[in-house]
Amino acid sequence: MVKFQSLKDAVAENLFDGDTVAFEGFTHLIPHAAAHEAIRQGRQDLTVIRMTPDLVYDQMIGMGMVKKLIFSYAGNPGVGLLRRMRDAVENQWPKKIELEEHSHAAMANAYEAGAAGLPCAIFRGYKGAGLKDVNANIREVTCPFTGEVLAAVPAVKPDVTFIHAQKANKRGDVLIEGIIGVQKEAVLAAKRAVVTVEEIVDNFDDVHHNACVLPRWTVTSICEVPGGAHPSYAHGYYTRDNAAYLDWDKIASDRDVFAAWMQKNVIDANPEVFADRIATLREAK
Amino acid sequence: MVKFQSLKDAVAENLFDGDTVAFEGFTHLIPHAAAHEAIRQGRQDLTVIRMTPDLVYDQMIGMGMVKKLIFSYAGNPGVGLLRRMRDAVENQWPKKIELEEHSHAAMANAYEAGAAGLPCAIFRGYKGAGLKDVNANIREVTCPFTGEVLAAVPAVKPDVTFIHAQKANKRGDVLIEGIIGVQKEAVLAAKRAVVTVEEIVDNFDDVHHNACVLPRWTVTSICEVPGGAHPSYAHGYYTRDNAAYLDWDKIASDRDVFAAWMQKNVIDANPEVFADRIATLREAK
Amino acid sequence: MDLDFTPNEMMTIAAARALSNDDICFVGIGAPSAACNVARLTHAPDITLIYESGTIGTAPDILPLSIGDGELCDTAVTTVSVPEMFRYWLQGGRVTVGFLGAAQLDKFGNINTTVIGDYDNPSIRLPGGGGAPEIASSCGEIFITMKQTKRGMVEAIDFFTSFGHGAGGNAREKLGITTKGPSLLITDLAVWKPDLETREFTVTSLHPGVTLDRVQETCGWMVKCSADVETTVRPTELELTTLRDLQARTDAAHSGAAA
Amino acid sequence: MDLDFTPNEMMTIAAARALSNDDICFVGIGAPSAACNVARLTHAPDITLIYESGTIGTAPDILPLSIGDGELCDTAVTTVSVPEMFRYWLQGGRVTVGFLGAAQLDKFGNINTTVIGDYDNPSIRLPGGGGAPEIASSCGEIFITMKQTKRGMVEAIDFFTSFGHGAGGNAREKLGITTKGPSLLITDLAVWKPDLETREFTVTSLHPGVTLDRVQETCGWMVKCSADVETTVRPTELELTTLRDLQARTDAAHSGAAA
Repeated sequence: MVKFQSLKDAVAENLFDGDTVAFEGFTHLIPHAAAHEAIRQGRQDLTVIRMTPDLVYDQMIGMGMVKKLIFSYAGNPGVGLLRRMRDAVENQWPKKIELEEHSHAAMANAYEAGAAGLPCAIFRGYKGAGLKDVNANIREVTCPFTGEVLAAVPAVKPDVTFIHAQKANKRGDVLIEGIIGVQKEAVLAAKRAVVTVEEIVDNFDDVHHNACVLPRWTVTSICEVPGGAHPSYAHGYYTRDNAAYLDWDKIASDRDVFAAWMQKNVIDANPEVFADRIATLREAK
Repeated sequence: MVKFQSLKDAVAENLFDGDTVAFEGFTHLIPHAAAHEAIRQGRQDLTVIRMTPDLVYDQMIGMGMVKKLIFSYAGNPGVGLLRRMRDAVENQWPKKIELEEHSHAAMANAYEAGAAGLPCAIFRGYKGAGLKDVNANIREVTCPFTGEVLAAVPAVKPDVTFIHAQKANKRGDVLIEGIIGVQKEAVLAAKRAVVTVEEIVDNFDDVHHNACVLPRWTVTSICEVPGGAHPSYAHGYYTRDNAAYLDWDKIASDRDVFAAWMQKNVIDANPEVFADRIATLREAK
Repeated sequence: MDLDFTPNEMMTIAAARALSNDDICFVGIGAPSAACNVARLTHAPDITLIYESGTIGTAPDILPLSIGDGELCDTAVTTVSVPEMFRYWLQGGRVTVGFLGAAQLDKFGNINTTVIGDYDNPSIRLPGGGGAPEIASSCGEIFITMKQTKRGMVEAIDFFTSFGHGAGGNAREKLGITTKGPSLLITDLAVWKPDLETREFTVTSLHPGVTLDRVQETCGWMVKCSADVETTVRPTELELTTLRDLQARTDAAHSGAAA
Repeated sequence: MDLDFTPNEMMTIAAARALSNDDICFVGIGAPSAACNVARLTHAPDITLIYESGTIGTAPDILPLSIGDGELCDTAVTTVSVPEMFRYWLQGGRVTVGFLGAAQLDKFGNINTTVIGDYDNPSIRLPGGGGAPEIASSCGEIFITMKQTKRGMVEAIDFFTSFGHGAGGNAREKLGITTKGPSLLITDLAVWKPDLETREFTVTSLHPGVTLDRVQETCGWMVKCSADVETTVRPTELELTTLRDLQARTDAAHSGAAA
């Protein structure tokens, strides 16, 4: 059953060297604090999964923690490329990483299949697209009724998924609202799930019947980390720190600047700093 | 683009003899008024689809409108069997009907595949189950990654779907809340969709971001029919008329009683009577 | 309080006792619904009840007449679409216990709710399987409740709506099914569990006052009995009060509405 | 008001004009987002804008920096999960127009946003396809916007991130794709449409003041031009004001936040 604990303990108990891990979030609710804790704890040889790997994945790759990246779009949203990832792919710095590259449709379907307990997903995709030729995990299935050839990809089933959500209640149920992305699927597809939340409330009595709620028995660990999505945002709590995304482009463009920034803002920091980082970004309630 | 019109016109313009039609609803929000209008207009040779065909399907079968039934559970919920359907299957009265029978999982996946534009759905199902032997539309697909054999069923793609919803707004968007069943999928899988609603409101400004909303361009026709789900219910408007479900068991048990009841309550009635039928069932707001 | 009780009440309470606080339970209507809610209102307050209409973690104050009553949604932790219910929650392997009833049951826990007689020319057309085929294969284990009759508990069922242990032994494994299947049968007369080898349902406990002869008289197969058959513990005052209060609230609520 | 305008503004406004009130438009970031919202704020108030983050029917007052900004959700008719977005809405064939940008584009509308150089040893690792492979095949038709450069508009792209018209002609049909594919290319210099036979992009309209020579100088393939090439209608005052106001609101909002 779900544990309420510190982020430090949750990462220590749920993420291990060599794991396959997803830190999911689709622009909204990206679990930055959790990824930073994983960096601080120095995990190695990770296979990291995300549809839209962005800053935290650039950081983990730059810190040499990543063996393999499974993804569909690796960019700094609205800004440009991921410079640490480029350095790893183009120059093997700090080390070589393996890529398993898909389209968004494939990744979304693969998470959905993982949540649904299926071994694979089928969809109409990759027609004429080059990824089929460079990714052995893109295969085909023939519809037994129409003969149409459909694309197939293996289900995504992480050892552990980290997400950030707006709220948990005291029983351990988790609420995600707004742009919900693929987080429900990422949690249900995983063996273990760690959720950082903006706040823990008494109950969800005022929550909409059909809102995206993860029952407590689908979650391994809940950690209250206000601001834990920064510089991403938490709808209803604080807005996106667009300036931080623009800044990252400069920070990540130089290996030494990157290293110094990571030392100061991640290695020497802790989950509590996130509350300060959103001080000027809070939404009017 | 969506039309606001009378239920009479909506049925006349969207349901034709020989059509494949779904009147969907999962206990909640069953489109009784729409089915009664279809009965009044005397449609013939219909292939009718529903996961849980209940009273209205018993009525349409008893009136001889149905050529084929595609379904997964045909019962009077909480009461027992469907006696008009039994009479048709066991005694070919008033005529023979063809059955295509599935499990709930298969039907839910088939609607989902229809909404997703796929020709078929795959799932882990029918293991050791007898329906595989009597339904040629239950086939197999082999996972190209694990070799696991999965069940496959064709997507459900009705010519027209009828549903009942709580609200439309003046633009024509539709809101379904509470037990949402498979209605969104049934609408998106269909060529045409007719929605009866309890009321038409100015806007959905106060509706939850992640509520089940069908944008106006997915709906063909909207008809304001208060009480249109009776004796099923509309969450937030009126409760289920359990007594009517119990009564139906007696009405449907005799061909003449059935015929007389249909004449009085359907053929000689109109959509406006539904508002009266829920008068004592309204929920306190 | 009078601690006399009906066979039906004993059945419901014995079924309730089989559920634990950590169970995620897929609930049908009728006896299973009553049993699950008695468990929730007595020894298993944190049990999660899921109805196939999409309601997850419901805590109804009255029993629903259908699997989609508004009360289920009003008290649920969340309500999801039916496709999601069958994909993420049932097929996803999240459910520990599935409750099934049966029109016909054989001694290996195979269930028929489809037809009596031939499929194409049935003498009685039953409702069909609904969720049962995949409930039977996807839930961690299956509990079955039914009132004993010779018509219901038969040597050979007319149609395999859902698969139990097939012809017995490791039939499930042979089909690639990884879940336990029927692990408990609770009737109005007895508690039955599958033999570890043959998987045939075997009486492990007789309800108070019930003889093995009476069990055999109402069962269409030759009844086997475990060596150390016990007597089912009588309903406690709390169990009986809880069940009767629930039924009384339910009757009051459902008789209120009229067309 | 000064009706001078930049090539970028002309590109955005020409793209906006290609959209109609009934379109269901799958929007990317950058130029497409501006074009779609200018259309919405001028001649196509009822256009439906969908962003792949799950927001359907958005009407942002400022342009989002990412495809998942909160403004998109706040103004949307509904916000769905990303799997639903790609299954029901994109693959379901609900989208009439998909907008794509390109790092490399060839004359048949094939797009590369994956790598420059060899896939396994790229000289530049680009972000990858994201939604593009299925946007290109599932939307009714595809509009492409990009600034002309010889590095961007090339004879042969390094990687087929998304399929346009392949090697031309009926290449889409041969692959079983039933949608129209790239039907419009709008650059900062011209409007291009595919030749009906070859499917090669052909200049149909030059933006005011632009010569065909200048188009060729910034394009890596041999430019073809329709017989009756026109001059793109200059931005109207309404169009230009709408775009500039939108940009000003956007700049003000985005510069406000700081870490």
